[in-house]
Amino acid sequence: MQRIGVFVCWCGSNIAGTVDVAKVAEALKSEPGVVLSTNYQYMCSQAGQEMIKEAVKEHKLTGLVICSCSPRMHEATFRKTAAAAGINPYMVEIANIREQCSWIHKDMEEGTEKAIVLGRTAIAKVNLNAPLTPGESPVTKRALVIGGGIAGIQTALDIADAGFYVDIVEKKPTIGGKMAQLDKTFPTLDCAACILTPKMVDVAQHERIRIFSYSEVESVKGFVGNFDVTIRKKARYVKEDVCTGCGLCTEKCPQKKVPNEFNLGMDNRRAIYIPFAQAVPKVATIDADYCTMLKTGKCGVCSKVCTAKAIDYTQKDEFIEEKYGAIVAATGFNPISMDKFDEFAYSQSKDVITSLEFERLMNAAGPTAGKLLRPSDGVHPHKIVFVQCVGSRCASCAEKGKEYCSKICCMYTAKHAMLTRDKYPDTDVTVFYIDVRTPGKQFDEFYRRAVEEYGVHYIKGMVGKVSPEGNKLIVQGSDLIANKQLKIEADLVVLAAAIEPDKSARPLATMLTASMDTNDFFTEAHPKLRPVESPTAGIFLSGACQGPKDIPETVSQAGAAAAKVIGLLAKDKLTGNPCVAHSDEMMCNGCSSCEKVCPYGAITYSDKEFRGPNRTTLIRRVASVNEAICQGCGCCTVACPSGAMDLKGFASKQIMAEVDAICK
Amino acid sequence: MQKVTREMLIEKASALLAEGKVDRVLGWKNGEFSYDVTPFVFTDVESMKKDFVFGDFAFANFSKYLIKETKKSENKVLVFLKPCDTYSFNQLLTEHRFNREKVYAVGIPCDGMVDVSKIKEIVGDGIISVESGDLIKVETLYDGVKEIAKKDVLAERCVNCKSKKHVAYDELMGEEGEILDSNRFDEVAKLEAMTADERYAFWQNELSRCIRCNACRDVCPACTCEKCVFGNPNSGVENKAASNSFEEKMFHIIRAFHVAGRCTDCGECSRVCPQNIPLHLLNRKFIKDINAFYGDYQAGEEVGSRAPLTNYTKEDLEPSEAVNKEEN
Amino acid sequence: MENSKQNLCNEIVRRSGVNPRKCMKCGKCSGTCPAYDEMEYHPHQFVYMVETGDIEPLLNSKSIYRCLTCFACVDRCPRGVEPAKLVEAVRLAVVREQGKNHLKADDIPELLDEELPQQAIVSALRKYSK
Amino acid sequence: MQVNEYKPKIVAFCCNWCSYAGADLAGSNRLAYPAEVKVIRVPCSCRVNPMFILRAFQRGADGVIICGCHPGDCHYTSGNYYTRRRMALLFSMLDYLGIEKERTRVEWVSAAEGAKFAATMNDFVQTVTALGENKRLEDLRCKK
Repeated sequence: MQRIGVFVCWCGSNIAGTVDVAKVAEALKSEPGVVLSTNYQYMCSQAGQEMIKEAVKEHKLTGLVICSCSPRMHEATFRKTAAAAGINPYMVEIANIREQCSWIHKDMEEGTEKAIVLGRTAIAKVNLNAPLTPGESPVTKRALVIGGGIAGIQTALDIADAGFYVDIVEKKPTIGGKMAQLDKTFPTLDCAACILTPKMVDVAQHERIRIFSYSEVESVKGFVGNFDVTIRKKARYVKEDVCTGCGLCTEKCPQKKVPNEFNLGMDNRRAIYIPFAQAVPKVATIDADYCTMLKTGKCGVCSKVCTAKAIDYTQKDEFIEEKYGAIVAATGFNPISMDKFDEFAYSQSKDVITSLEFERLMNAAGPTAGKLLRPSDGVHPHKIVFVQCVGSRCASCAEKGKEYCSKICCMYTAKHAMLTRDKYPDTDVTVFYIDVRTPGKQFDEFYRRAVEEYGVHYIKGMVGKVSPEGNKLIVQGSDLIANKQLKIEADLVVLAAAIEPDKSARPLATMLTASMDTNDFFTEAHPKLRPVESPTAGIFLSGACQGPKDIPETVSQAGAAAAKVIGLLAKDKLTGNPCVAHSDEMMCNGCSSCEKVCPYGAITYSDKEFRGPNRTTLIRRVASVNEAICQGCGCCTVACPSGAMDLKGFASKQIMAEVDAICK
Repeated sequence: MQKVTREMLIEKASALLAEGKVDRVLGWKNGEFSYDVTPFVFTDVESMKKDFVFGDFAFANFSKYLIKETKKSENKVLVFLKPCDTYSFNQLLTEHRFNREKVYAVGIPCDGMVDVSKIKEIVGDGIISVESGDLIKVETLYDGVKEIAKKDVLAERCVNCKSKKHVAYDELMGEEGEILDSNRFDEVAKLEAMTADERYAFWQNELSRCIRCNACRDVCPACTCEKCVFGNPNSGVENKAASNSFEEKMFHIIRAFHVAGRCTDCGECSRVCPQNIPLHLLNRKFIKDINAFYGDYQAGEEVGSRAPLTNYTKEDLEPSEAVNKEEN
Repeated sequence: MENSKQNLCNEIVRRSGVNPRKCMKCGKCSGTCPAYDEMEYHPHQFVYMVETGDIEPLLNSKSIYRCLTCFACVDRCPRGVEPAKLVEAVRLAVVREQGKNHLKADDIPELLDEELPQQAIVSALRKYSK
Repeated sequence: MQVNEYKPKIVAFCCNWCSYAGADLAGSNRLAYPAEVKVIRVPCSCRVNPMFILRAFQRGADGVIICGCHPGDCHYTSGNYYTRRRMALLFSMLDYLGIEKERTRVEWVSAAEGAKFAATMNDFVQTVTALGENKRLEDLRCKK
């Protein structure tokens, strides 16, 4: 039997004004388990808390009921008081007789009567309370960042600078991501490489950062603070620690006809390659799909020219197992495929290109060495049409486009238009737009500059079709303001393709048990208040894998994710919320209903041995809750038909007792 | 449809036993009366020849028995499944209640089972024996042998049969049937059309007869909890017998709720109820609502499907819309 | 009067199965329309005018007979609005009125010429007459 | 005021994160609602087991209301979606059994909607008061 102390707070006149506190204390004296019931002006004050501690000692109390303000206000305070007095903090229940009683009722009698019921209800609950101890789990002080674009780079640098070890897993041979492919950045027109490559070097040189390039995450087990991750380091057939990045092999390799993905296939590279000059790590990689040596066993030129003896044709995929305390997803985005947009003739004409291809055409390290030349014939285009929202805001068919706004296209199109007019004033530039969306610092000013200073023609309307005719592209579109249909003879058409999450995100989300939305963007724990955390504890989100973002936004989010990771890794131990679900294995059926409704993947099943009748052993499938992952919502408790699953601190019996006390 | 006979089933079982493919056969044998057919585990051909029965009274859905039976031996157990039984079979697999590897399932066609209470309505008490067939031969103490057309005494659940198709088996005897358009929700709709007072009176009358014998729970292939919530001391609702009219309601509402989305509508609950309470009308209400609110869903149709109550969409209807729909 | 116009408008929306509110006013339909120059009111205007209930001008416009029903707008609309179906519904609203057949059987002999496939005449008759 | 005026018993289950905070806000803003409403705090509306609701009726409650975060705003991301399904089916069943459907309700009340909380409770108490005592779902043993 509990020995319960009831403490009724006046809260000055806040409670005592409409609740007869003495009467409440008196009435609650006769409730079961109550050995002391008293009242005081301010229970939360130093003196009030001392009074509670004294009472615990004097009356050997095992449970406390504080009739006071909302538990959202002072539950934590009184739990600390209880702990200081030597009883379990979870043996405290609060009866909310201020916010939910004295403040809403004017009649003293009514208020007092309700306060008594609320007190009685809390007592009924405390009678069934059990001491709870939050679970503790150690934290591995190392973070994993998946994706080595600007998001992953920034997150890794911030975490490492705070003193923690970080590993970056990047599936490509180099880090850098999409930003490395960009020419200039809006709205400042900084050269992308000039601001990105120093950061890449910082990463490479940072003593607490390891880069696993050309690698992928193979499996993830464990939970917040204790993830066990297997990383597959794909065979690149070059010893990473030996290669000096001199690039001789990439010049001598006889296989010259490999589409260069860095330039989006607009030129070719060799079968052994370094994606770009500033690659990190700057080591060569052999493309096994094209290497003659690997395919036929005949060639070996790269091996012969390599003075460092770094080539190893026998290399195999390597598996690395590592423990991490936190994982950051920074898997980024890709432009969607234009194959399904026949109306824009993307697959029919080389001169219809995407904006990312345009970036490469404008880039000094690109296929045209920075000269704006038409891909088909290498001639300088004089009339360029940009089409916005290609595949964005496209609700009609899911396999074609995306329902959302890709967010970055308005700005980069303005940038492209402006740069074109700046470099080639003889070029006429037209932009078809549905809306120009430029919320952001200096964004609208930037767009207006394109129009006002650079004379870019913005036409409100959409292009209906593009048809190649001779060496021209006939762009047919509507001008909604002039109420005309336009037919423009263009030399080059640039499509602002919608962006989508990288395809690797979906299987990764499954491994991480992190939730995704219907578009395969990672879902945040709370759209407003926890935007860089996944609902799954220990998983954080950085950059465009969470939603379309431009560079400044990505970097801020990357920093925010890093701050969250640092906050986690700074702890030696994680103290869980003790109010978690618990499965009674004797009653569990193993039906998986609870597992299906758990938003955190906290429930797992295993076959366990049980003693059956007549010294037999029965093996049954039963659920168990990982207390470090469970957040205590209780959804599983209702999904469980037998009631095997219950929630500590909010047990079925406790809630039933509250119901009974109210209805008494 | 090809009729599967007792002899064919014995022959099939004998062959499988002889091959060593199975070491037990889950079958039917006569109980106290020939219309009171009961499940039995056979281990040899001789006893099957002696006691095995099959016919218009072989109601028992064996799926639930597999939970315990599959744990008893390393060998497979042979089970005969009527189309409606296969849904329960799948549902239990979905819930990981038995090991599929330990079962050899033979699908058998079914042209409906006979409700003995309907026969009693015609011939009165004192039935000595019944013989299956399109014309049921009933011998009574007082009137000798009488023949009754099977279609006139089909069980309610068979009149409204939802499927003649087997959704699970290792081997099928006879021809495969089809999923049927049944009128099984008509009675629910009729109740829905009544006023609240009439419905209350209807259920008060039905449920007040409940003696809390738990037969519905014990036979239900969805009620396979290791321990029922009503026997779980931590559930806060532990009780054995009802002491007033509400507790029966609570028991039956909770039971129906717990099997909602998992109930395959096999009808066993109503069959075994000694008080003849139409319990299936509670389950069917949930099934009808689930179909109407969240799209058609047949529990057990597919192994591994996600039950409607462990699923959601962002556009689900509000509880207030759920009750107001009834009005219209 | 106002009411009957609204009713007709609702009827057109119902008949076409098009929800004009889904339109985001990008103009791709009009950008893609091969009969644009022939039309007084263009596909995006059809959608907008039905949405705002301004159907009187559409009913009286020759535009409803200029639409080729090629469905290019339907195919390319990013929001799935299906303007051609709306044009069709407006056309039906006119044609179904007593004596409002746009093409009468008697008119056909005049239209015949060697280049024109017979099939086109037949389908035009079906399309423009009750 | 009449002395013997009928006062219903109302149990309100409120989720800790939204509706309980909304109830607190109603208090902070001194927005009155009848004292008949007694709140039980649960972590999430999805913790509310149909058994709790039936138990409340069994023990003499005249109305039960469940309040949670708005769909899409659940602190636990998806709890209230399950609540919505469970309660839609349960309420429909209670209606089917002839129990007045006005006695049960689900409302989504955010932490910022103190006014909505008070208005909802006023309305619910009024509705239940009009229905009168709950006779159909009551355990007579517990009546004094």
